[in-house]
Amino acid sequence: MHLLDFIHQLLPFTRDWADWFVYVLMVFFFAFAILNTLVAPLTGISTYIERRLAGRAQYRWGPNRVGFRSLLSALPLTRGLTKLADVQPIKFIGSKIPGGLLQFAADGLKLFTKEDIIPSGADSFLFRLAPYVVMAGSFAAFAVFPVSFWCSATNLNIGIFYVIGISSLVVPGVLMSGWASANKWALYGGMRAASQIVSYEIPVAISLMTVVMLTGSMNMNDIVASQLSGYGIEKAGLLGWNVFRYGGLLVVPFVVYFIGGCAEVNRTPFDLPEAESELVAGYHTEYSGFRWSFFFMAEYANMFAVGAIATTMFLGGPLPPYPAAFTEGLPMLARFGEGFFWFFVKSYFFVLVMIHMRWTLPRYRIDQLMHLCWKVLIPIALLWFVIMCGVKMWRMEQNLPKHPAAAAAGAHR
Amino acid sequence: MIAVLGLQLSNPGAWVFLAFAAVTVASALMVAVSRNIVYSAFSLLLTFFGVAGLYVFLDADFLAAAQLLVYIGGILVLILFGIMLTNKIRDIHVSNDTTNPILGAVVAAGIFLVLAYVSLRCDWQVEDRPPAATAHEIGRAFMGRYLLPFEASSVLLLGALIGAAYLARRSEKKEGA
Amino acid sequence: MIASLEWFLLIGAFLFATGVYTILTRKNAVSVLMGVELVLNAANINLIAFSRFIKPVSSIGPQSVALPMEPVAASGIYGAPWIQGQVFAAFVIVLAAAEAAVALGIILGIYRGLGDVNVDETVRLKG
Amino acid sequence: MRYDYVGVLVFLVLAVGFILAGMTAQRIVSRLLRTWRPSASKLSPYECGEEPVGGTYVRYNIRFYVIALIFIVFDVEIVLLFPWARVFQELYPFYRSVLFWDMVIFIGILAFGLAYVWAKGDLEWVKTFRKHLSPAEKVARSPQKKEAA
Repeated sequence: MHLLDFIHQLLPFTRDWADWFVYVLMVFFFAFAILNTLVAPLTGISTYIERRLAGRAQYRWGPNRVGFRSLLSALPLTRGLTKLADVQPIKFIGSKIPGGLLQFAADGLKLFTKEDIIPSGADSFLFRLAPYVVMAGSFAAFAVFPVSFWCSATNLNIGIFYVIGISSLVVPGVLMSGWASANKWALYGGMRAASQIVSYEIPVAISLMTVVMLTGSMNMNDIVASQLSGYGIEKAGLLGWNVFRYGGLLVVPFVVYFIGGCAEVNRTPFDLPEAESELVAGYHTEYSGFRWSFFFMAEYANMFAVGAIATTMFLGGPLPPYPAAFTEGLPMLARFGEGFFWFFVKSYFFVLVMIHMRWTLPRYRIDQLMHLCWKVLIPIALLWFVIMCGVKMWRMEQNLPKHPAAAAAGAHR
Repeated sequence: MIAVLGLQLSNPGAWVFLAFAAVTVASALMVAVSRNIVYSAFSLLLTFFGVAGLYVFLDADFLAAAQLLVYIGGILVLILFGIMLTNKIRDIHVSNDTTNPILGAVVAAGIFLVLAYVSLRCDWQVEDRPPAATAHEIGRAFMGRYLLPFEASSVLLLGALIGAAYLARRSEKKEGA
Repeated sequence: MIASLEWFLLIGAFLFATGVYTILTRKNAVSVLMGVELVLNAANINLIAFSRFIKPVSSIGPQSVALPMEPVAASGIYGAPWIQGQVFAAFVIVLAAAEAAVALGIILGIYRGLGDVNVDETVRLKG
Repeated sequence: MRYDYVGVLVFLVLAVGFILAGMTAQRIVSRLLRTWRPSASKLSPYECGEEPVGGTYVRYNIRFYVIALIFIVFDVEIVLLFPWARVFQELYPFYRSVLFWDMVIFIGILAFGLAYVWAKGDLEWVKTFRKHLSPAEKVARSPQKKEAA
């Protein structure tokens, strides 16, 4: 369903307005909602979860226990009020707040009020410009994700190809921040990030192309729709998901995609661009305060995007694991919520996997990284693409009528 | 209704078009005249992006995404790497010298004027067509009449790959790893 | 359609002129390459604009050759006639990428040989 | 179809507007709450407290460049293969296995290129030249020569 139809159904009075006005307004709200319910809070939630997991993984309990008092001491103005935190009723309320939750608030406040430093040697114009480019590249990909049943902000025909294209804006953005910082480590980190992202783009794109080839469409909503049925069952639920179809052959591109995706967002074990033992913090070494937090937000948005693409292309997107027939009778808003729930849960699962990977695996060396990309992932992805083409051909051959003229009459749309 | 050269300014899309056109033109000019080679390169980013926007206005969505992928994600990154590899440390800020700017400007202006004259005076046989999806049409053309160029382009890419790798290897040897 | 063909042709002409200016006046070989990219982009804009606006004179499918699936040819498996310009633009993109790779390889070789990438001083062929 | 790209534009505008609004709000709020005292050491490049040694724009490893050169070829391959992947199912009844072999030839030629750069050692990060050098070149690259140069 087109977003416009959905809006007309939801708010009937908008039918009389000029369509483009409603469309722009609604997409604006939709995008704003995605920005504010997915990207920004996700960064917060993910930070919280990551901190807790990291604390457990490293026996570093601090961030799990931070409470009310540290929040007060985060700001100069409220610092005098820290004595208040020891007054009995306030202390009681403060102690009821779950451990570590206020760390996230304190972090946000700290970033928001921190001194904004642009180094004297830096190219101040490009230094300010770089976060815009990176953020635009990572946020614009969200435009085509089917966040619920046949509902995405825009329903582009070239869906997945658009995502691959627009996210390549990140690469010059990263190089721009590295160059403008006038810092050796930042420049070197930018170089590493750029060459890593572009290298891993190839296995990722080839494994996504495998799905496009099997589906015959690049539209993400069509790809989701094609996963409704599988193994000859209409509304097959779990069995219709791409990883479980074709006898599970698509698990290989899925794994290739996920490894490549982890490398594209520069997370451990592929976090060479920001390896703190070698390159301080990589391309955003010189960024501080709120300006830095945009890079951080872009990283978490990218992590979610990797999960969302994996979900859409391989795990049925917003489709539930039970047959869709179970909930077809529900009212529209409930259906929307159901789709969004499954999309979010599946996508966020990948974010959690990435967070766990960070605290489990050691970092790669750069030669190992390139070895993995060029000598393992790309040959496997190419080979599997050809194999899946063969499988698809074999299946289509079985379904075709034998006479070519009949085929022409029957198969052409 | 105000219309400039067929551009209806009452349509909000026209203003978006003008914005993209302005970005493309201004950044292309910046590429040509900037004194700093890195600024030239990052202006090229804006030019490529603006051109991709113009492709969307021409209903060529697949090529717009391809433009982003190949030009911004590939060629521009390569150019930036090239700049950072081949420029000396001292002259990175003012590094984009020009020779004969006046002569060059005269030639460029002449070319522009001739092309503009032709494109404005020619009576183009314009056809009004509803927008259509392009990706599968391109695929059909690749598999139909353009099958030989499609396969030949892989040979071209193979040549480029081998040639570039050979050149890079040679200069690496010279450098002494 | 929002803008007419002339708009795109003018933008294309401007990009072409700036590209030529860059190629003619720059000393740095990488800058010259940027000018080439501008020219290629100008060509692409023109190709796609003509493909969008101009009435195609010939169909894309082979008319003279009788294929076993002749009825099919009419149904558009060869791609719509108006796609030709975009297909050409796709090949221009291929060409641009190949050209950029080889050109930057050569520039790297020049830099290794001469310690500079000034095209005015590159008068010897032997590095 | 152009209608759909309005959404893309909105997302781009919003991403830029989000940073603009954030930075403006931050500037206003933080002006009230914090001090702003830039000093020479604060504004110098961050090198873990050490005095920066040498210029910023150091020459980096040429391998990055070689990887990018190889990458761009495969990037274009992806652009050409996506339309093929899009129409494979649609056109299969007309072309049958010819369609498949078209793709196999296309990928095969490029896979040959990948094999070539792999065999020549262009994909190695830390390269050993010993394999491909002639004896004369080996002498030229011996340690004594290197020091003299």
